[in-house]
Amino acid sequence: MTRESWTNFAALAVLAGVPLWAYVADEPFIITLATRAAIFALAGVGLNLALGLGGLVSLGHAAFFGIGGYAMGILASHAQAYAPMAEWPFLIEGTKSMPVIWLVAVIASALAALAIGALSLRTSGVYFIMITLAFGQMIYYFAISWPAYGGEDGLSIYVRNGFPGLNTLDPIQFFGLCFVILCGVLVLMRAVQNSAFGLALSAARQNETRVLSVGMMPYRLRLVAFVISGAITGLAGALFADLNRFVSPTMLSWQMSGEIMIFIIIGGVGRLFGPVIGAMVFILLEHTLGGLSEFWHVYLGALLLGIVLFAKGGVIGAIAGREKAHD
Amino acid sequence: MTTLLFIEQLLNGLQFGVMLFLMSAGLTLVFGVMGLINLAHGSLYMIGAFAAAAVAAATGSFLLALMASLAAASLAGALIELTIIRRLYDRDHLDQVLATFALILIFSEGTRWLFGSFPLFLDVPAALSGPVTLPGGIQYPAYRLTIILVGLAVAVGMFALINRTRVGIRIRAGEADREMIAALGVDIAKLYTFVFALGAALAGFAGALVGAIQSVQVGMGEPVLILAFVVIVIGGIGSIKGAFVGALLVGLTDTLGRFLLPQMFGLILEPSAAVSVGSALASMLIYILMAVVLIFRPRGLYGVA
Amino acid sequence: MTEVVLRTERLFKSFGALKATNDVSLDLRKGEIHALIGPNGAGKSTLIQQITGHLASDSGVVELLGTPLTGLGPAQRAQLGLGRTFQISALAMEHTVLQNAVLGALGQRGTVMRFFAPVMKDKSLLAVAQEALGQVGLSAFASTRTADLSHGQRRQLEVAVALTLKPKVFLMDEPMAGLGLEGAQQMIRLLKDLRQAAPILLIEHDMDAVFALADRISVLVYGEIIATGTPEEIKVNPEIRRAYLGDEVPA
Amino acid sequence: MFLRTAVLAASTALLGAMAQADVKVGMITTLSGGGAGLGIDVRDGFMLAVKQAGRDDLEVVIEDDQRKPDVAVQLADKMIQSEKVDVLTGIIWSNLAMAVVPAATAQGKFYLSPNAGPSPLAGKGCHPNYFNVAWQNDNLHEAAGAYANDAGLKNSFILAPNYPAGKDALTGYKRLFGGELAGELYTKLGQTDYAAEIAQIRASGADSVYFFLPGGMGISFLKQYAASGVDLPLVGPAFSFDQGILQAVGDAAMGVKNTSQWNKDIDNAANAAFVETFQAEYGRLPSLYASQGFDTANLLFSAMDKADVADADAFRAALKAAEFDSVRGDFAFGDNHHPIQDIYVREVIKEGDLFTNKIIATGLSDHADAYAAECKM
Repeated sequence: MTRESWTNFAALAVLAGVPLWAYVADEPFIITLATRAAIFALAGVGLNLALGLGGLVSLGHAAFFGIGGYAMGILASHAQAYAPMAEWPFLIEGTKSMPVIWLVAVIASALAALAIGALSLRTSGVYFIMITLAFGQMIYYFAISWPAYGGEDGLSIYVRNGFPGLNTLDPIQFFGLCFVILCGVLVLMRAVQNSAFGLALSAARQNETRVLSVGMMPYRLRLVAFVISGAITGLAGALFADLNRFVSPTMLSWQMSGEIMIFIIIGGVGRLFGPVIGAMVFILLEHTLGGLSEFWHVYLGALLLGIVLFAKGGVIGAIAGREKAHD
Repeated sequence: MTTLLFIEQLLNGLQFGVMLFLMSAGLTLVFGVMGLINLAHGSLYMIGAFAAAAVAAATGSFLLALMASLAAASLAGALIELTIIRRLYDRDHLDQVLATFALILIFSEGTRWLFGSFPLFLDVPAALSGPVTLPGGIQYPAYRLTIILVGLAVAVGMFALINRTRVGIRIRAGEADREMIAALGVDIAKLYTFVFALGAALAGFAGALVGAIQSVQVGMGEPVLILAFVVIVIGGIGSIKGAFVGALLVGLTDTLGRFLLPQMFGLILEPSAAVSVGSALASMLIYILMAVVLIFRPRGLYGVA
Repeated sequence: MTEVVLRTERLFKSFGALKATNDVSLDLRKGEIHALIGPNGAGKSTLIQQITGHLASDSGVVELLGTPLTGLGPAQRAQLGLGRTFQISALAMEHTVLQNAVLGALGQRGTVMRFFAPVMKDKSLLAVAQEALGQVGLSAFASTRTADLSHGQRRQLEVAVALTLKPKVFLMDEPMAGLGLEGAQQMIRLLKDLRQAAPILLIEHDMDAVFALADRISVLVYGEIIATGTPEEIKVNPEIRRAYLGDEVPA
Repeated sequence: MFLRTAVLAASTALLGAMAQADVKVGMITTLSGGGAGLGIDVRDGFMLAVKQAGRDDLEVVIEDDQRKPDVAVQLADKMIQSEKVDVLTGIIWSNLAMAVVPAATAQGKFYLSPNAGPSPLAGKGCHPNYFNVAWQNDNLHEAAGAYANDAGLKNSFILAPNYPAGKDALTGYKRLFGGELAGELYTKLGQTDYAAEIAQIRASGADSVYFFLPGGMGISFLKQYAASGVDLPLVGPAFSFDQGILQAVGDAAMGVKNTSQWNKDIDNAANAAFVETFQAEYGRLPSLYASQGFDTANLLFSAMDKADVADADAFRAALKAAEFDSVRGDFAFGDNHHPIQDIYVREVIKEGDLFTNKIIATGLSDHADAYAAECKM
């Protein structure tokens, strides 16, 4: 095993071990924190496909995170109120079943990513950054001003949604669920990285002309990557909403997009496990720096600046060195 | 009556557009010349407003406050350019986004540290408070009219600077070819610092002008920043002319949309539904405008392919 | 007359007042190397880009084996059989040499939307890629990172990737540029072999190479073809000697 | 996030020797980012009461929610699961309250709201363990509507941001206002330029303007309104005229009528002492929010004096009785555990260099909220 694999393995072990310890020590809040880290990691893994592999600097991924969250909120609130979502042309009922919610979250955020991506990917570079940001804002303002699902107040779900065979209200069981999903998606992403699609997408990032001249359409590759990326981030959004039993437009705000990106940069851009380590470090920082000063964002900013300017590889880069080349 | 209201709204749209131009000009210039995307531009806007409010409170002079905003924002701009930004020119956009995002965190919380959490006070100078009557009997706030005129003057000044002066020639050369301009013997590092500080000064100036009729508070810059992004995407990144046209387009679209959409929906829906649908749509209107422009011109109205 | 593989008919392209290509008609026949020469700025690169679809022509037609390519983008033209190498290497620098070659094989097979099977374990793709690397003499460098290759090796890799596409024609933009004497000799040998697989439209400044390789030569000046002929014909054409070649013509 | 995990043992020097505190209070409020001023006021008001009470059976844990609902939910989980608090309080914003309160009360914790009073929690979603010490969201707006009637206003132009609290505000105003509406507008949340709206007001032929624009939005609106030359009388709820932001509005706010359940000139001993000690402690005038924080703490102490928090039924009854000296004067809880109280009309004045408010009338007496009937408990 390489040093990077060891680092990855250690990260997963810590992420799984801490809540187990907390379970034994009866510190349920630590489990909640670990769950939060796992979900943020998942959102980051989603973005990382577009950002790390595809080179698409999307500053609008909160849109998909939030859409996933709202998929959960809307379905569960209808189920909670026993009010069907639509009676015509056919009856659509709400649901409190996680698998169904996840499916809807993935489909909804994938469709949104398809629409946003189809337009945004006509451009590139700095245009792409600004346009994804602007589309994110558009959805944010829509969510705030559309009254049907709580607007700015958001939607509260009183009881966490259910998963067959599990008691999701038990923090450790819900953590387990999120952790398994994270691992599953990581396995999937590893496969995608090594697949024909991954090779071509990564080549399109490095040299668009090359990809064109071997008969592939970079636009199509990127759009597919953007859609998968949005769908994964959307799934994370649904889990995050279930963790909080609450969804609101804050999940759609552009600061959220920035934070998801921060997970990736802290961990290491383009590394499969970058967002996992990044999210863990971020949660840890929140916890410790937040305790030191009311103005901890200043320190977070300084740290981030330091990483960007002087330690480009992030945590994994520092530990494992330049095993995989990046520009 | 309706015509008068419409004209007044046009003026409002114009005023909003002119403010957006002050924000966008610096952003687009910095991108055009240095290839840098600067998320912290909104922080410079905030710095201008805070400096103006602090000086106005200390001296009571609005003119001094405006000068303070220019000085503080350009100084802050030059400072971050020298220490941080110039390390980012050769980096990819991702690094630029993250580093300037980090700067937002530092500036916002730092300002709160210095000035506290409550909004500061900055008032319109007495001479410009209250309305003036325009031909046709339109009552319009004197201060807003002044903003329009000042903004247009700055726009003319910017065009003159870019097209008529030696600095402008250098800036344009820098947009065309960085190596060439270095070969011409221009001190490129100084030029970059100058351009960045100029953009910062414009943003700070805008912050101070607007701060007098809005509230001076932490986080005031980011909403404007995002609008400025929309402006330069529409106008074409790097183009001052594009920024100007884009700013007016966004200003007018937003203002008239807020005004007209609820009324239009009022024709087909009952009043309260019309108001909420109309307002929801109005808040999305400029983004829809941006999408439409992009479909037809992916590089913006005046962008270079 | 041998079969015409690629043909351009009355191609025009202007940038503002500048006519980059002006009524260019030429053809490329089976088994030949057709060199395109001309001074800098004569429109050679514009012409290549019009053929590959990177630039839309103002008017005129490009035909591949009798089929007009009008309206098709570069990716589609590549799929139809236009294999291209670039003046400035266009390679995925972080990928290995083998990965770049596999990318070409993958493009040729047209099955890029496969998300789970590991592409570097696909035997048929690897076979195509390795064969192409073998042909250009890069087999030993298969697992080298492309960014670590020498300039000449990158040129060879460009050719190898074009080979994996099993193209109907090769369009080569200055493949000798920047190569040393030995590298150039190697490239000349390689191209001589390649023309049997598919004819080559060659843009080249290295006149020794051109006269050593080309079956026919066209001369492009100010966007217009002023002459086409065998190397011998071109050498003795007084107009060309005046207009372009001057005294540089090898005796 | 876990900003300032300040575990403040509000006790005398004897604390070290004492057994574990009897009541543990978790305060989740906004101390950083936009809107931090309100949370700081609530905290300072609350902690002033804690300090004055000098109790040794109380422990307060304070955390910053950054005005983010998800953070607030995390903190509530932490306080309930790890800190094992008995009582939660502190939330400023309705959307955060909606995210936290139902889950907390469902887990058997008491929640005392020092500021937010969203309508679902007063009506169908009311809960025996939820007590609102401030107001139901509609209250101040209703009082404004009633005041408009009293003042003989017949044709109002009303506007609020396009979000639930904004809609509640306009609904509240319309509930008691008897006149016509010259126009009704919803603006974008966080909007800072109101030129277009003011132009519509000018053209509408209204005789008065009612607006609910909290925080920076209100500051912007007031300044621009003053400069526009439209001189229709303005009415608003206290939120835009609070001590914290009034100085930032400046002259533009002078003379504006606003409605509030508290002001520093309410004439009772508790209030006089509160205003004086708050100023002495923190060097600024207390705000509406500080008064609510102060009352919340004193309500809690009154219940602690009468019942053990472990006996939930007794403690609940003690809270419901509300036997404490409110700085508002008379204070009682309705059946849905929301206040029944007087709501005053204030006018912005200048005292020396400082802008502040003075009560000019009582808008509504012993006013309860409109949702009480929907509450079944």
